[in-house]
Amino acid sequence: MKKTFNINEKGYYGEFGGAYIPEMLYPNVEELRQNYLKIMADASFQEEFHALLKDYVGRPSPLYFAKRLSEKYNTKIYLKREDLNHTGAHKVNNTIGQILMAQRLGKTRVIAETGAGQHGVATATVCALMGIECIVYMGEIDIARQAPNVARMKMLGAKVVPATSGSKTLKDATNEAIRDWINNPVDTHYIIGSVVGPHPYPDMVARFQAVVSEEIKKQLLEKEGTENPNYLIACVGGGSNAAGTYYHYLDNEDVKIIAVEAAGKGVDSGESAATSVLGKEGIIHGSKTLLMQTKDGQITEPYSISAGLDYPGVGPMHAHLYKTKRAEFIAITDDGAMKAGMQLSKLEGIIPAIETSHALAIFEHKTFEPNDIVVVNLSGRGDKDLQNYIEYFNL
Amino acid sequence: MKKTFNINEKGYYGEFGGAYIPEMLYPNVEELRQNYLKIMADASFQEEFHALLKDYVGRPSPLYFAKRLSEKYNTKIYLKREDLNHTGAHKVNNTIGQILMAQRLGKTRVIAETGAGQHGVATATVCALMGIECIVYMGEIDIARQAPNVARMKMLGAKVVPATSGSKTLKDATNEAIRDWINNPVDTHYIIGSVVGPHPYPDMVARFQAVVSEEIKKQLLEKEGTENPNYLIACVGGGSNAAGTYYHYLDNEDVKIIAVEAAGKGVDSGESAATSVLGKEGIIHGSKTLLMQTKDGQITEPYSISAGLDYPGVGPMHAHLYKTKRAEFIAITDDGAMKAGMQLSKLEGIIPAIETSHALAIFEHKTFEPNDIVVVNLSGRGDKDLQNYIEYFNL
Amino acid sequence: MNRINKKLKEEKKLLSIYFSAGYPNLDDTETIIKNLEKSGVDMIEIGLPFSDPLADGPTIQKSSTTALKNGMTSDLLFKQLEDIRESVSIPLIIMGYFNPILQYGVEAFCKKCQEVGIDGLIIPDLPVDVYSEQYKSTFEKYGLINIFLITPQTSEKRIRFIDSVSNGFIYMVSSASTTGAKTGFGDDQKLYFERISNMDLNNPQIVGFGIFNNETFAQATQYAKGAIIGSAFIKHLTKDGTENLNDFVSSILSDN
Amino acid sequence: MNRINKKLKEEKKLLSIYFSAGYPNLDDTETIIKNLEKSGVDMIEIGLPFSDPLADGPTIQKSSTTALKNGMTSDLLFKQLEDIRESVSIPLIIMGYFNPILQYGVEAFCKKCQEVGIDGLIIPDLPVDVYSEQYKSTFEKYGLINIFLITPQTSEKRIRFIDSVSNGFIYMVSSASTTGAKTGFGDDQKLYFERISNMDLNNPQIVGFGIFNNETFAQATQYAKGAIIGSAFIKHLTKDGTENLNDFVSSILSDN
Ligand SMILES: Cc1ncc(COP(=O)(O)O)c(C=O)c1O
Ligand SMILES: Cc1ncc(COP(=O)(O)O)c(C=O)c1O
Repeated sequence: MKKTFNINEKGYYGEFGGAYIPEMLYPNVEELRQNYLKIMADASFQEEFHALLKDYVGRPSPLYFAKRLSEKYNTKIYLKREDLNHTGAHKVNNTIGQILMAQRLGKTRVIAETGAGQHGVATATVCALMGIECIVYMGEIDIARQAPNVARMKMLGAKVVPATSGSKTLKDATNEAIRDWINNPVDTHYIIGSVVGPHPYPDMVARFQAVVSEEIKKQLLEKEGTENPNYLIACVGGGSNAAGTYYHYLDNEDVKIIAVEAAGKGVDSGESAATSVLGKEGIIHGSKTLLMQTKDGQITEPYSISAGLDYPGVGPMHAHLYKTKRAEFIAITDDGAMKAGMQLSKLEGIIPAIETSHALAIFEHKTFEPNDIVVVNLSGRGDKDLQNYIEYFNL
Repeated sequence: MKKTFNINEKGYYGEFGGAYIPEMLYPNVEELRQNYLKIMADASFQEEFHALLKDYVGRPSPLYFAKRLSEKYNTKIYLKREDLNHTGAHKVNNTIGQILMAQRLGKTRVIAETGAGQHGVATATVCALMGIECIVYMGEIDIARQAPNVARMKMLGAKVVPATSGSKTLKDATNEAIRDWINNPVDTHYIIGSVVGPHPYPDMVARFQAVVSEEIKKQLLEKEGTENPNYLIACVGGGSNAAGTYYHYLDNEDVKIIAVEAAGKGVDSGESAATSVLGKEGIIHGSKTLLMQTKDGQITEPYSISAGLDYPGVGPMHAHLYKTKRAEFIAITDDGAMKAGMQLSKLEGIIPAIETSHALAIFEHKTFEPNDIVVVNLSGRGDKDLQNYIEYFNL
Repeated sequence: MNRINKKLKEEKKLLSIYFSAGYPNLDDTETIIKNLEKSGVDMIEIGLPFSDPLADGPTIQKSSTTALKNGMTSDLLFKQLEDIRESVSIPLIIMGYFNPILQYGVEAFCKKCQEVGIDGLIIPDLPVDVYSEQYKSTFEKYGLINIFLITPQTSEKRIRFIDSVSNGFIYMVSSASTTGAKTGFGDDQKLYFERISNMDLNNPQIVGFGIFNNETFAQATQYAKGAIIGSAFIKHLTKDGTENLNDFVSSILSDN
Repeated sequence: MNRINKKLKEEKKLLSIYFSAGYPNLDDTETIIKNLEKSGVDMIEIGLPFSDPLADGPTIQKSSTTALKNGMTSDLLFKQLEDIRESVSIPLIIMGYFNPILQYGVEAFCKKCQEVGIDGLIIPDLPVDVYSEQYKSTFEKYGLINIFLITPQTSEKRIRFIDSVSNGFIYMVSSASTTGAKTGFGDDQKLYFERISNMDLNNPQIVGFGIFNNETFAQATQYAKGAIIGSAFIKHLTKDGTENLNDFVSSILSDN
């Protein structure tokens, strides 16, 4: 069998993954596990999925050659413009897929967790589109720092429920969503927003996001005469935009992979979200993976200026990529990210999400060859982060 | 000669248009007039323009069949998704074109006026992209009610200068921009944001926006087997998104055209921006057109909840369409617009700009046949308007 | 014979109580256990607190958070339990999430349990298949009974599988819900209790979730061997402290 | 012969003053005109206020806004000027934007001008080509001289065209700028003045924009027939009112 970095039939990436869930979740997760590949393989599903991606989301998203940024760093930088998707980030690729999945599973109620609010907005959006009830759990702190997205969810008819426990951020919102699912085991589908959670979520979300690398291949062939870039770069919160970017290149080791995590105030500052470096193997939200925890196994409260990277775990795919060294992991501080975001704005007229700014900061940390083709997933737009940028730069 | 609703070689649509400008502006406007068609006809210009529209702006924008909205109104509604463009509105089609124009004219400094801030953002964006200095004039009141866009312009490196005279809105920002241009006649290009101003602006802007109807033709042929919808609907501030929507259909009278203006608190309330109904022929910002004015010829301060429609004039193309009855003009109140915006959000998961919401309110005012194909220009996304929606609906 | 199995053989309905170790105060563990036994409780679930107890409701979650803030750790819990078997003889079960146990080392954890006299474990997020493939032999080596949950949604087939893997009792979650979420049992629950009872499983069932007074205890134990009270007891601790546990216990058992 | 042409024949440098009708107070128009003539001013531009005076700087714009607030209208201005020719004999020019004139009706407006004794018009946003095609005959019918602007950017060809259409003077904008925007003249301006002077045009030139004291007046009139003061005079009105105009005018003309 050919070596693969993708998931195996038992739901593991190497030693990571699986479904470590309470029995109360078993019927739901099992129903999904037994059906997701079958449903996704269905021609009518694929047709509806791709029609919505095209006409509603606005795919394909462009692969944009960033001329001025490339000049500045003397290499060839392409930006995969997920920021141009409807709702402003890659998250919607997954929620479109999952809402169709939920419909085929006969679910009439949808729940979701959200950090930056992008996944919450993307979920509220597809629920509005399909006329399905939607409840979004969001950490109290994130509600405060991502106010525009909270407003959007309300406009879209979703109920936003604050998570008030723990660090009051993404991890706690996820706990609350899981609790809701336990309490509503029959009619409810839980739309997880990243490649985390119990199997089959990481795989299902990765497959929905895989449209990103599928497009990159075509677009790069058109522009550069080759499907393969030298580098693929993405920021990693849970890891979904990264998974989508890497997906069709995972087993092609000619293509180097870089994953950028949030170092917060510094990897060793105690206020960080650099999961791979700081994490150890363990269980979080139903998945065996790397996570930040005390030596006693209590999950640590992470920190990052970006709400979407402020998660103490990472998807099992990424834990595996880290462990096997298939991907290089780099941690970028708040300051590094904010500067990179401002720079993109000034050089290319694109204001990135602060999550994405972490990925863009790579160019200050690593030198590429003039002929290297470097593809960065521009995972989201920065409209939701304006207040943070303004305050940070005193604009 | 075939009857046409388009511009004639003297720069007039019927009796409207022309260039009523102070001598100080003459060299600038004349330089543009003599060169714009030549430059636009140039293959390298077209290539660069279309490459940027594709890879940077994300065109073609989808033509999305709005299923639930169509069901509700028992007709076939297509939304032309200009909200998915980079920067979130149709405005960028024009600024991309004009920045390339400015470069070919050797200009090193760009000015613009803005109402909703969408044109300001679109201008700041292309200036960042090209590394050109950018000054945006914006009414003091608009600066307050469109704060997110002000923040975006700053992030993009533009200088935002408040217009403090008159109604402190779009009209006054335009006055200030024109003053700046008078004071900087050599190095500066003025990027007007709509199909207004002295000839050749209305025509040039319409041509850049014409990509919208060019795409509609192709997309409708694919989806419905005909290039021609029964109705084209767009909101009209200055008229650029409408001009783009109508452009390739202007002389095809099988296709009915509806222009939606802002009635504010009611056409006869004294707080309105319904230019065509309330306006009389006159001169505003260098163009002979319809405008709201006292019987003494003083330009009236308009009112609309939407900053982008809050303009006392209308482009000369639209004045002509009104006068000749080629287009039907309908005025929608603040309330009608807000409700239509909320409805789209809830039914289709798309939060429209309040400007656009005016166009969407048409379905409460006019009944279409079940088989009618109705194309609405979804000119922009509502992120900039969240605060207004929230306050209006007490969310 | 394991204390749990012995207890299950008694001719009575069993009352089992859950509390979070380290709550309300760090050093209450021993006192609570002793007082519960004295009050006539049959079995105790000692909660090993976890930062992210996603199968628990707000009451238990809060007590966990407090316990962690108080300084509770796995090591400390074992220390507090070091001499427990000198005075307490009813079955003691540790209920905790899998991650802290994994970090401790599953084998080391089981060994420690045996040393201090723990009889069984409830690990809600350790799935039965992972358990039987990877950890069953370790648990058995240290004489520990692992207890699995079933819910109203669990299929008959899966219940039979769980029954086959179990060697103590089955934790029968009264309704699909996080702990402490519902008030009182309805017809659905009763049908469910009856259905399970009629399955004639090898392992007796003890009902958990939603039991908070003598009425719900009586309803739950009409078909099952016993019932577990968690949130209601934590609330009692919060209100009245660790001393008058007798009042609480006898209020549950009155009329029985 | 029109008063403007007669004035232009005088062997002196001409001082022309601009003010906004209805500013500072609605009824100041007559007083200001009379006092200006008394102070030795050669020609007056009466500004017809407009809501959107886009070729003007902040000073004139503000005075326009105040005048409109005060209630100034075209009708009222004509009313105020009804008897002006009983006491004033210097050339009077109305300077206004095209829209109010268009609303009044161009012919009606011209007729009224003739009736009250206005000699010419300056309409910055009425382009010379539109004028000559559509309105020239009307202006001439009512004996009105229309005055066009040129700027440093105006091409020689266009200047010659404007010269050919003009029959009074050419309003020579000192620099490309809205009124009141600059302070003092530099080398660029002087070269420009000289260049135009050397063109030997049919119509004399009067310089406007940027003249605010005797020095700039002297510089401007070194090559040109006269100069127009606008913003500086408005500022004087704002500060000192309508009475002591003599001070202002003689400060400009001193040393001349
Ligand atoms: C724009 C953007 N990028 C990245 C992320 C991180 O998530 P993931 O790692 O799943 O892509 C988020 C999460 O909210 C996001 O909004
Ligand atoms: C989203 C949107 N639609 C419409 C308009 C109105 O402008 P126009 O009539 O030129 O399309 C604006 C102006 O800012 C706008 O932002």
